[in-house]
Amino acid sequence: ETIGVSMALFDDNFLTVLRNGIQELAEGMDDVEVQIEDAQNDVARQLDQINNFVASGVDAIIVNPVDTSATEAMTAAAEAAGVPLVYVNREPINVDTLPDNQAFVASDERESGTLETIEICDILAANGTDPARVYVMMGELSNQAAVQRTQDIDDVIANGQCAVQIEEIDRQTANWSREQATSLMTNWLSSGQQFDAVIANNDEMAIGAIQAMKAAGISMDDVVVGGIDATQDALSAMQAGELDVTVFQNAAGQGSGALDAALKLARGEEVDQKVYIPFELVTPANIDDYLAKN
Amino acid sequence: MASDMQTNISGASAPNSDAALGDIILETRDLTKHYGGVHALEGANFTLRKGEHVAIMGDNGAGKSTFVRQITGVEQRTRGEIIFDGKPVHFAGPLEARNAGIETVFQTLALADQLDVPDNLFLGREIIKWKLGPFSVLDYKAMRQRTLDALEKTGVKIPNIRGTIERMSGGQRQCVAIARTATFHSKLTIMDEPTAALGVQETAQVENIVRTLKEAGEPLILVSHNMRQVMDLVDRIVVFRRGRICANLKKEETNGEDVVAYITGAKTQPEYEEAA
Amino acid sequence: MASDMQTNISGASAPNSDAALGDIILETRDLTKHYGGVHALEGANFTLRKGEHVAIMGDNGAGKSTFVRQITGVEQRTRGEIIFDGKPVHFAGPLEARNAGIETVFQTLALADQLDVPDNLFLGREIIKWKLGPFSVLDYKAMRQRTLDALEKTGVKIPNIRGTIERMSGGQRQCVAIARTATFHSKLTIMDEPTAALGVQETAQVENIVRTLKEAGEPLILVSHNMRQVMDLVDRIVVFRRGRICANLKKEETNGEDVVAYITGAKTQPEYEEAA
Amino acid sequence: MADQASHGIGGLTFDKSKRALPNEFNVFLALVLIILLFEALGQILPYMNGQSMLFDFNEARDGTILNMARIKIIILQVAIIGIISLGVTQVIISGGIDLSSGPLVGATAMIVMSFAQTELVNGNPNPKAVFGLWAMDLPVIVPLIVGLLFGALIGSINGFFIAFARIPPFIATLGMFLICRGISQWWTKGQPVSFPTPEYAWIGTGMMPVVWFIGLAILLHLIMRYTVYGKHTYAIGSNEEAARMSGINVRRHKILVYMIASMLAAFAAIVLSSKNLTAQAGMGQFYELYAIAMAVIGGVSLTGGRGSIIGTVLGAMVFGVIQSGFTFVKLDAFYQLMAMGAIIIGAVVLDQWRQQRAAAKA
Amino acid sequence: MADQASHGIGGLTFDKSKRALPNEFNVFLALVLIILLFEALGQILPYMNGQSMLFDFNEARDGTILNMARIKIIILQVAIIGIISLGVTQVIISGGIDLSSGPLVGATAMIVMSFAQTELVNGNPNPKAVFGLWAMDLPVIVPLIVGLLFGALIGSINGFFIAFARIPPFIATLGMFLICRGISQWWTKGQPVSFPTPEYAWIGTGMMPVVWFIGLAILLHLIMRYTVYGKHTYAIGSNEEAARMSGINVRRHKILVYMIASMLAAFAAIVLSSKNLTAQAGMGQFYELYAIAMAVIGGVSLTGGRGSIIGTVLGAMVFGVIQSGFTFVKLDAFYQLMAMGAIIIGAVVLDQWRQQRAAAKA
Ligand SMILES: Nc1ncnc2c1ncn2[C@@H]1O[C@H](COP(=O)(O)OP(=O)(O)OP(=O)(O)O)[C@@H](O)[C@H]1O
Ligand SMILES: Nc1ncnc2c1ncn2[C@@H]1O[C@H](COP(=O)(O)OP(=O)(O)OP(=O)(O)O)[C@@H](O)[C@H]1O
Ligand SMILES: OC[C@H]1O[C@@H](O)[C@H](O)[C@@H](O)[C@H]1O
Ligand SMILES: [Mg+2]
Ligand SMILES: [Mg+2]
Repeated sequence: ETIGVSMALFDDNFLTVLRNGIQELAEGMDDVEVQIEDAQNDVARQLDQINNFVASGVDAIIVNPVDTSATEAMTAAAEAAGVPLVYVNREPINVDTLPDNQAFVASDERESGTLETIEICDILAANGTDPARVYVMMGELSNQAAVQRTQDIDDVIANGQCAVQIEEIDRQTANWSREQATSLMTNWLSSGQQFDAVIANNDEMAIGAIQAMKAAGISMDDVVVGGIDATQDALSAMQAGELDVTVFQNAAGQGSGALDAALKLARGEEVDQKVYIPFELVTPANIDDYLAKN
Repeated sequence: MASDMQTNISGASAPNSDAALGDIILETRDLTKHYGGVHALEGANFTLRKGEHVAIMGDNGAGKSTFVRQITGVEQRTRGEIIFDGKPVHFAGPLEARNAGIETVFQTLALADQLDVPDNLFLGREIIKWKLGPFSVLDYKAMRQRTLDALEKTGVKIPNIRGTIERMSGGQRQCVAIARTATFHSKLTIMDEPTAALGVQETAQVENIVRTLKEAGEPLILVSHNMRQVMDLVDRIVVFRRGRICANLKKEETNGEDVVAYITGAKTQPEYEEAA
Repeated sequence: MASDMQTNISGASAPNSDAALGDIILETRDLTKHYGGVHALEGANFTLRKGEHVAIMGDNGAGKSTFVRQITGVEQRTRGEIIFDGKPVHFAGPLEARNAGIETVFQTLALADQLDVPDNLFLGREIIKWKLGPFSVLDYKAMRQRTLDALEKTGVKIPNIRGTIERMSGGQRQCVAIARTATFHSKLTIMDEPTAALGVQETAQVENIVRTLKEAGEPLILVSHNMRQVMDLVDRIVVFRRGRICANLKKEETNGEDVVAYITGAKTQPEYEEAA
Repeated sequence: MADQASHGIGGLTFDKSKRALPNEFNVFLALVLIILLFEALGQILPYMNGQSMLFDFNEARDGTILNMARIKIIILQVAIIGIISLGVTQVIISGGIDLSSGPLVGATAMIVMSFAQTELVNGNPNPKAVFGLWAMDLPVIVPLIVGLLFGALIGSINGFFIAFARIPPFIATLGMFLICRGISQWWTKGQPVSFPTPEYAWIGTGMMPVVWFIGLAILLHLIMRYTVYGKHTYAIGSNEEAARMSGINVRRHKILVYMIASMLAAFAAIVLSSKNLTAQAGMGQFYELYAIAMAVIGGVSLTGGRGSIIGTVLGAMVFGVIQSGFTFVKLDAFYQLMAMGAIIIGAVVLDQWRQQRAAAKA
Repeated sequence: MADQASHGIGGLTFDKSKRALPNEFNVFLALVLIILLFEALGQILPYMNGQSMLFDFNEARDGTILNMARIKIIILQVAIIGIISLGVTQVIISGGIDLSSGPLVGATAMIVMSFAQTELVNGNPNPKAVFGLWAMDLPVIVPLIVGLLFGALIGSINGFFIAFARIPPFIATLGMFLICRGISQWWTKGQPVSFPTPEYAWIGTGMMPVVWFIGLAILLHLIMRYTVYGKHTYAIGSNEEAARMSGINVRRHKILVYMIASMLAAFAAIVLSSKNLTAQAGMGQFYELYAIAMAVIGGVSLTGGRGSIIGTVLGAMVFGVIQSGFTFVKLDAFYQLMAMGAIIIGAVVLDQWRQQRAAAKA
């Protein structure tokens, strides 16, 4: 079988782990060929890629949607051509009305930011820092993971799930990037404000913040820093005692689940239409379970 | 210094009080242009009457083209007044000058290299088939025909007028610029060294165009280094030196050697002495 | 057609068999240039001897500058041979021509608008303080001094040579281009309408430069529309018409009217008749 | 010897038959070469099993021997950027550049879509509603007008700074690039806007984008070739100072040029959001670069004064063929990027090479 | 009346005292204005409590009344793009443009970092190892040379296509843009490369990026002002045809120009990956645009022939001040983008306006 895969973005660290997972899995199977395309964060390009797959006559399509609210048009395109389709990693907006030969395997971003924030609150409470002053670093604003993870922080505080009282000094975007996070953090430091924690939408930005603080001679014991993804760099920072919280997102689970569903649909077999792969909290306490995972 | 200038006005106008010529069409008072530290034009008082043909002569860099650029609104003057057709004018650009009735052949020619000859000839005043505001439809055929006619007058040879201007020889380009000016009626024609790049025949033809203007009573300012040409064509010669007017000579009262003496600075008319 | 040309070679060279002049420095055989459908230059056979000064005349668009561009490697010829200093040459560009010893004042001047006068004068052969390959250090002072000297010779007035070329008047620009050529020694100098934009004084000075070359025995090709100038300066006149050579006249054996007759096509020398 | 010119006076021999082929021919040639390349790869590459890119012999799926699905997607996938490219073409011909078109697509899509939403989605209230009920189920003309007006506004601001404040177009439109990206993120604070009315959804449905592209291309072609507007655009790009001295109102004209370009980009945004049934702040990323590249591959000169709409349409087709061809030969995404880069360069190399040969030989 | 010129022959009155101020002065003025604006906002905005951006009166933290932390980050955050901008400056002065510098940063970082990795991380084998043990803990000179050679290669390919195949620089470098993005994604199939040796990490540590930036800026300034290389670069940008006719080897020179630009971008990639202790395929995104914008804000003319390294350094400072200023006044990200766009335009408007006034008044 030939499976066409359209990824939202190749440049993304986490999505790369997911993509490589699918690729390796397929290489290990007989008679399964995957062709992976990069939608370069462009909704329209993604829709075109699906149409190109259709023109090439693939047996099934896996889509990591750029924009989860653009999935209706994709669903329609695949349905019209009778090609099975599986969404991966991000929950499509039409999840409840998917046709029979479509499915999705995703994680719920409402968990990721929530797990991260609650754990940071708990650490702050344990340190006796109450009220706590925090900085928030956001991912790319046009990206739904960033929007949702930031929303999660607000929800945790609003729902009273946070163990301490949070005073947010400022929230800015660093576009998922370590470099921009370093600059942003250094700028924050230059205003001389006292702060207790940095909540970042992903690990790369958390590491950027850590590097900036280290360069300014701030002891990482005094500041709580959290990220999401549990990347190798992040786990190494956690081992070094710099990063306090991260959240594991199961790339391999999502990738294999999606490929599996796609192959079954192509062969006309039954599948679960909705598969949620949960996020998992990672702290120094359980880090060893994750060292070899992402 | 400005007060010195005032006294010169009458002097400058003096030789023109010719009954045969009409009212004043163009007058400049204390017209001045500085480029940073360079005083390219300083206190020029100049008068031109309807029907009169005047030459401007002077060394390279004497300020002749600068004078032309101030009158035609290509640049904004540092100081001074320009009175055209009875009214003080402040042209914001060459478009306004042209709309007021001044047609100019600039020394730099002002041609669009990637367009062909008819396009250049009618640039900014195309012949229209259907009027639709900026989207009016062009009448290519009519423009091509009128271009051939206009070029014929200049005597130039152009193998293919639909070739782009960048492919034309120096003289061909100059003839296109001249033909453009000669095609449209105007209250005042200004030509800045129009025959510099022209061959013998073409020069003769362009001089004929100038004579036609004279017969039609249209006034002309001709910037030229060609003494023979000037002596053949114009009524009066104004000499520029180092950015200032240094002489204002009726053709009948002067000769080539005399003019050269003014150009080189060997002589200066008494009324301009203080200034120079 | 090519065979017709062959017979002309001796004819074209005939008037030059002057004992006073040296060897042949430049010869073109059947030199031809077509631009798409335009036959700008067709079968030109031309000879120039060491120490000889030759004028090229002809209508606008007759192919004079095209001829110059083929010799100097600015463009690649369609056909024909060029023999310079005894060897057939195929200049890939003007740099090679200059390195071979041909200095040229192009009709388009070839100046860099945003650079100042000394920069332009020494463009491509700057005076160097320390040699470091492409990063050799410039000797600005020396270049400025030599620029003032070179310009002095052309008689032009330039208030500030550190101003950029775009701010210079038409004549000032032309004088910079001429000064550039006159500053460097060469085996052959070519000037394409060098005095077109120049004033009376400046023209006289440039003509003096040409005379100095003559005295030094340096050969020259002068493209010019100025009959007086040509008659004053050169030994021989070659006339172009419609892309072809139509006459090759010793100065002593001709006069202005005669030359004009060749230019306008009223006359053609018998040996060129078939071609024209 | 050839006959004399019909458009010339006196002078040299002019051999009309030797006139160079139009530039567009080169682009067409590049297009054909690229198609042949992919067809050849389909035959040669072992894993391709002798498939054809454009033909479909075995089973006459659509009743023709052409692979209609492929041919449709080739045009469809460039139609929207193609529309932008039409506007960019005239900007470049006028001697300018427009970097703001990509972000403008994002901003316009967000704004327009907020006025094109439907009230009920599967019987529930629209979960992505931006405004209240008053903005729901509006007639389709409302979002259309809002979009075009917004485009006209942005374009005239670009034009104003370029024409009156003499800001280099690269900078003015780079500034507008950032401003539009800001606007698109600010509009809903990053939330996508979805669920348009069926009328709005019709605009970009099926092959409609292609219909708009072709229609607008014909219109722009006529304007650039046969109207004063076109002539002045070429003149300004060829020699702005000369155009000014010839009495063209250069400033007013430039504003018009940028306004039209931005209105076309805004219209592209409408088609795009309609096609995708959503608007997202990041939409249109890199479109400005692709639009410019299409024009340049189509023979539009970045120094102004040269180029044509026909060329740009062919340039767009080159992109479409390449993109589909890559999927056809199952090229890895990394190699796709590299190959795309190489082909963009190659297409222009071919063009330059043919022009030079034509000039040299003639 | 003023005294005569020292550099002129005969002719007009030339009043040396009235010479226009250098262009760089305008950029400096813009810089000061922007700083004053932020200082004023610090006083005016209620939530700012009268804070100052650059001064720090209350507590003399670093023993000066300046907020040294802020001043450092202002320069530090633009130092790396600044290094790219130096190379881009000379490319633009030569009449070209380089869009490939951003992706080149990504590609170089990936490649270089693979030769700069350390064997053990926290006692464990490097989890991101690209090659085997042979490539671990190599002397720092190895990655440095690899990076610079790669830059030189890419630059000379750019230069070759531009100079010999006469591809417009926009297209040649846009093609290279895509090729480099392909390379950086292909190198490790998208996996980031992390954990460099301490020697490599030193290159971009602390204020080192600023040291490199300033050092290279001085070097480039000297080259552009005082050497044949600089003169020919200006000449080619001013009038390429004239430069050719004057006997400059334009082709060879252009290759050199693009090679130097790409080597600077490659060096920037080294500093960047060292500073961040990682290399990622997406690194350097938009750097090409910012590098160009810095140069243009600094007065470099996109039509070639005009501009200076000093201007570009000031242009970079404008960016640094704006970015820090935004964080200082806690501006939301959307507004940051819009304000950045407006300031870029505004800075150039100011420049144009002063130039025109100077020309008109004198
Ligand atoms: N934009 C400018 N900036 C500075 N100086 C200028 C500028 N334009 C002209 N000049 C200077 O002003 C003086 C007068 O120039 P202008 O072009 O008027 O001379 P001209 O009399 O027309 O000479 P020519 O006969 O050579 O055409 C010259 O010295 C020239 O260098
Ligand atoms: N690149 C080109 N493409 C097409 N035609 C050209 C090109 N260059 C020149 N021509 C044509 O070739 C002919 C000869 O031009 P050339 O410049 O040699 O004339 P010239 O004798 O120097 O004239 P002038 O005295 O006006 O300078 C002209 O008809 C011109 O239009
Ligand atoms: O889309 C980009 C984002 O995707 C998320 O899934 C990931 O956690 C983030 O780190 C970021 O890369
Ligand atoms: Mg002049
Ligand atoms: Mg000529």
